[in-house]
Amino acid sequence: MTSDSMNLTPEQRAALDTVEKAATTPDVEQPWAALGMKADEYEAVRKILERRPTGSELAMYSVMWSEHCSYKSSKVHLRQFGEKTTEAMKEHLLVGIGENAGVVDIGQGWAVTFKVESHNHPSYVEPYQGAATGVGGIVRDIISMGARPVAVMDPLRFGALDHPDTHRVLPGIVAGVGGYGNCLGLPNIGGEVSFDPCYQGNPLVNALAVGTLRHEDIHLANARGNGNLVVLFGARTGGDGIGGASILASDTFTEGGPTKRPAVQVGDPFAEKVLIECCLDLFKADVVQGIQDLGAAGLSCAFSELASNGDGGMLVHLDRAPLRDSTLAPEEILMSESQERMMAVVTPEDLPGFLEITNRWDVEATVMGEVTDTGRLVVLWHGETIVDVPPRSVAHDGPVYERPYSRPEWLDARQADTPDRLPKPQTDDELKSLVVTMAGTPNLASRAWITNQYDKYVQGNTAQAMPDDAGVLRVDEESGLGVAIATDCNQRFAALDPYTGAQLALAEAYRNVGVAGGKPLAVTDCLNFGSPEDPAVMWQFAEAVRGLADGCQTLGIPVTGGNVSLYNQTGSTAIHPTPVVGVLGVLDDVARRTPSGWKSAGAQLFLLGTTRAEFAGSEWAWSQHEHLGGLPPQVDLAAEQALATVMVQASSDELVVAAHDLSDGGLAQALVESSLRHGVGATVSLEAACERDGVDAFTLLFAESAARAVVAVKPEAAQQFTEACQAQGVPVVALGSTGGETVAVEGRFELTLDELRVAHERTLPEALNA
Amino acid sequence: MRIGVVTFPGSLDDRDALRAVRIAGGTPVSLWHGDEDIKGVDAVVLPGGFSYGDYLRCGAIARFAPVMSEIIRLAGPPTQTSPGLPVLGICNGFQVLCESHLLPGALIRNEQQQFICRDQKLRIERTDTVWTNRYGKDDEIVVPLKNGEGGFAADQATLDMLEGEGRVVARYLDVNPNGSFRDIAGISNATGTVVGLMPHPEHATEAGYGPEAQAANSTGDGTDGLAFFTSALQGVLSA
Amino acid sequence: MGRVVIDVMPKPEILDPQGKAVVGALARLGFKEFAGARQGKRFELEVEGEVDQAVLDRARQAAETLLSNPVIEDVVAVRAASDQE
Amino acid sequence: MGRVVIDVMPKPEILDPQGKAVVGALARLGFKEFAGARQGKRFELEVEGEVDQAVLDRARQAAETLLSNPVIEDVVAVRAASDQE
Ligand SMILES: Nc1ncnc2c1ncn2[C@@H]1O[C@H](COP(=O)(O)OP(=O)(O)O)[C@@H](O)[C@H]1O
Ligand SMILES: [Mg+2]
Repeated sequence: MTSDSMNLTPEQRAALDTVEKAATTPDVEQPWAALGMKADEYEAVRKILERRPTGSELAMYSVMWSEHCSYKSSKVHLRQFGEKTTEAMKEHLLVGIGENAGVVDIGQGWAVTFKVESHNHPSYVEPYQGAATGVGGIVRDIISMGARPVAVMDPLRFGALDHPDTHRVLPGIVAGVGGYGNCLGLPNIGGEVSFDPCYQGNPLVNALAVGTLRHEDIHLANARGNGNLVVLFGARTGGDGIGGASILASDTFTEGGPTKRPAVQVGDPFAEKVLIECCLDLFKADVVQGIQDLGAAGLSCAFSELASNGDGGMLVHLDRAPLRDSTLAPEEILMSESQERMMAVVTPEDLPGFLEITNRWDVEATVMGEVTDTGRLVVLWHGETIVDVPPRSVAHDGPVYERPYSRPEWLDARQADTPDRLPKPQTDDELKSLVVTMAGTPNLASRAWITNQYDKYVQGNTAQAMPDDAGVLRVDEESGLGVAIATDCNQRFAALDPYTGAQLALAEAYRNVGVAGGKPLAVTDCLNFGSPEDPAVMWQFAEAVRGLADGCQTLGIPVTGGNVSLYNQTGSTAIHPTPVVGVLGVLDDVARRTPSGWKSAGAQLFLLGTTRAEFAGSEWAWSQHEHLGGLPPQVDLAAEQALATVMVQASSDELVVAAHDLSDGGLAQALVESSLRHGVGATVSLEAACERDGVDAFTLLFAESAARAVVAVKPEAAQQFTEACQAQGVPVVALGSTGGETVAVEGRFELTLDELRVAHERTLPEALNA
Repeated sequence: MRIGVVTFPGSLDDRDALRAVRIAGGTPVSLWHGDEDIKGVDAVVLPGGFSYGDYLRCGAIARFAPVMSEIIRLAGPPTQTSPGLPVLGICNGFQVLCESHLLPGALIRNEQQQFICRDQKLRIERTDTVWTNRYGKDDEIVVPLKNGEGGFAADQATLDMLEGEGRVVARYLDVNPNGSFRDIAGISNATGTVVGLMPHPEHATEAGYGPEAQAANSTGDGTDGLAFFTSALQGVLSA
Repeated sequence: MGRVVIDVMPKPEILDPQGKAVVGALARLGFKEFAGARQGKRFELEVEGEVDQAVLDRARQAAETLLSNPVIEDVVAVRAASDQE
Repeated sequence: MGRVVIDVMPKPEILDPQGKAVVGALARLGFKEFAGARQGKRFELEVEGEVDQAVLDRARQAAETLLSNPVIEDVVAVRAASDQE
């Protein structure tokens, strides 16, 4: 436990860049540019320290002030999430934005924490390990709140399904998500898969984790109590991802590959699983004062954040850090992003109890130093002072940029190019074959090839998972109290109008949760965009944040945390703006959730909501005509709220047997999916709905208007259900009923479930097993 | 009736197995890999998961855990005084049993080289084991299957011996999910006290949380796996 | 510091799904001359000091008890690492 | 019929969880003399006819494109199998 006080040789001592030396050698050239820092940022550090930084200090500032860690380009916009959160919206919020993850009260003394994060660039370079460590990282955020991780989800974006690089990237990413999550014993309860050429050189791997805890178990990342000990535990520190935080996240990829091949991090899910159990035992024994996971920026981040969130001072002996590679220099140790490590603040009295638990789990633990009241973060290396900084200046007072933004001039032309000019199917036969074709497009086809690689059963609390609209988990085994979570984003909508697109993503996730019977409570988001240095991208970002913040305010549910991933582009071409939104809702008893497929014949089908001729950004326009233009569907958050209210009530009153929200592919796709789910067909008639909404059959089947769902209702409850809809002002129209071996549209066409199943299920296997 | 469930570092379905024992009406007892003491339990479940990360080979490192020496000793061939400790190895537990040579054969990487999670149809072929006596012969049931290295492999002589002695406990129906030889999903020792099974009956013991798919003899609510645990209560009593 | 290399291969008569996948993938990439492939494991163990016969004997023991499963695998070599390795 | 042996090992600077697990297990079994362990892969590829330089070149190409992941692994050997192997 004491530092390995192997003394430095005179040569080593001479080579060491100490604070003392920095004070007397102000003119030494420093590699701030190579570390991704700008000249004015370097100057700012000199001003803070009133001298040049040491090499170790420069390492810390450069990683902590990188885009990835400091949010320097996005901060001014993200503030809206806090500012637009009213007191009323905070009702269920136990911990808000700013901590490792937000914590939401779900009642009965239970709380849930959830957050989504990106691991995009690493997953392009090394798909398996990139995705695996992405899951590992977000799970550690959840543990550090004091929670038991209980599930993961994985919103993914790839280039075109038939592009060769997709065949390199996709199988590796899926295997990595599964390999890590399965080995941790975390059920995967949902996610997204979307194919679009804009992601060809820049796939998106977002990972969401959920944890549960009792209110009294909440832990925070702060170092309080003068004299308390700072303990590093978990895996040893190696040379993984050194400089990754700054270089990896601040640099764009050029044509044909990454400009800089970063050292790749390799995950050890077994070590993380042991770490989870170990942490839970530590929490149970109440021997942890503050705790922080080590992710991006590694020790630099943990030391400076713990110190600045606490009493403000810390003294650490960096040479005590257990290393995997004994040749690492102190700067490298400070920057290393080795996985599966945590840092805790422990009172001296609790230390023996703490170590007893880490020993039981065979987890290495090292006292690195202690909390002080000096207001300084001091790092020693074999007794020499190599860092002496105000911790806030590293962790919180990084640069803030008001990057210029402006609406891209090409947007007018894109919005003016509406889908009205596209040829539409004319006959019932054409409609019929379109239903089959659409069921098999890469974006609408069955995801089973992917989701079958994920364990959805482990932990025994999964009430609903893929391919249902929302994942549903039981939290309390006695009462059945639980949560529903969905993540969504249609990047084409966001490309047409980022403000509306972000709101549509929110609306869809909200709708998925509501339709499953969950009362929406909180939001997490992962904002994936191109380079913030491009004013057009910055405008997309600003608009998306504004849209999401406004939307949350209207819906009355707060953003509790999230992540920003910038520089997602190949050369000068950015990805479509991709604000992935996760919504969490609560169910008093998950036994009363509403699944998305009907299990038996004889239920009555209703269509809720209004259909308009909205095809801009739709799957039909894109998959059949490679068209992306016009204005995305209207957002009506009041209508979304009314729809969710009806569906939550109907689920708790047990009026409905199944419900599927309408999104990509519209009504046709929803009918196909809900019928294929349990092999029970449906017969519908479109006339009443068409007449009421003034649209044709094609529009009713394929438009992607928001705030809609198709609902299967017990026949004896039909009247009560329609009255409930009317009471909430939700447009409702009878569609038909469930049953049979076909999806039949009266007077028009009939498709057997077998032919639909083949069309729906063969796309991914045919493309990926080749 | 006290049934122990061993937790190795990296065990995942241990809490689920404990829950299944409780739902079946038994008393679940947690056992720790590092203890030699098995707390006098009447039977043991080796749960699913990735013990020691399944690095090296699945189950290879767990087999040398202190608790396993005791289990191997007690579960060995029956003696005059003891019929042998009943042990059910599920998934990773099955792998541990094979590595421990309590059961013949080995489990190798899935033929399609991918982890697979699916609702799997099985036929129960041997019902005179401690763990399957509540099933009817040739019952067809559905339980979850989730593994990356679940292909049962053995040489021809061993396979013929298992078939000849009627020691194939369960076989995959409709789909062979991992390339198992002769569609074998589970086997037993000669006396039917030790059973290894690749699919997960503990995940089919609670209505609403098990598989939605059904088979000829399904309970209808996704609880087809419960009888493995109720069998043990019965079987241990009559042993 | 010395290094021992231990090679473990799947038994010829046992199905080798990884080897099978490798041949398939090789053929798809145009490496059609490789008609068969098997995939096994290679371990490198480090010891303080020389690798002498005693060390090799212990390494073989480790190979046979822990590093291989005799039901499906053979230990095909236990040897001192050469200098280039 | 000839056989080519290809050895692939995790890069030294990269975390090798399998190797870590192996050292731990060896120590618990009393093989305490092995202070470090790494686990890699060994492939055997079969060719019709002799293993000449051309075959070895092709095998190296296969090793570097398919059989190893250059980001985290090194191809440490590509050679003709000796007779005992
Ligand atoms: N990468 C993934 N991981 C896990 N589940 C996924 C993934 N992609 C899609 N799914 C699941 O597949 C189902 C269908 O996905 P999708 O059509 O995108 O749903 P929706 O349109 O309702 O958002 C959902 O249950 C979703 O959670
Ligand atoms: Mg949906």
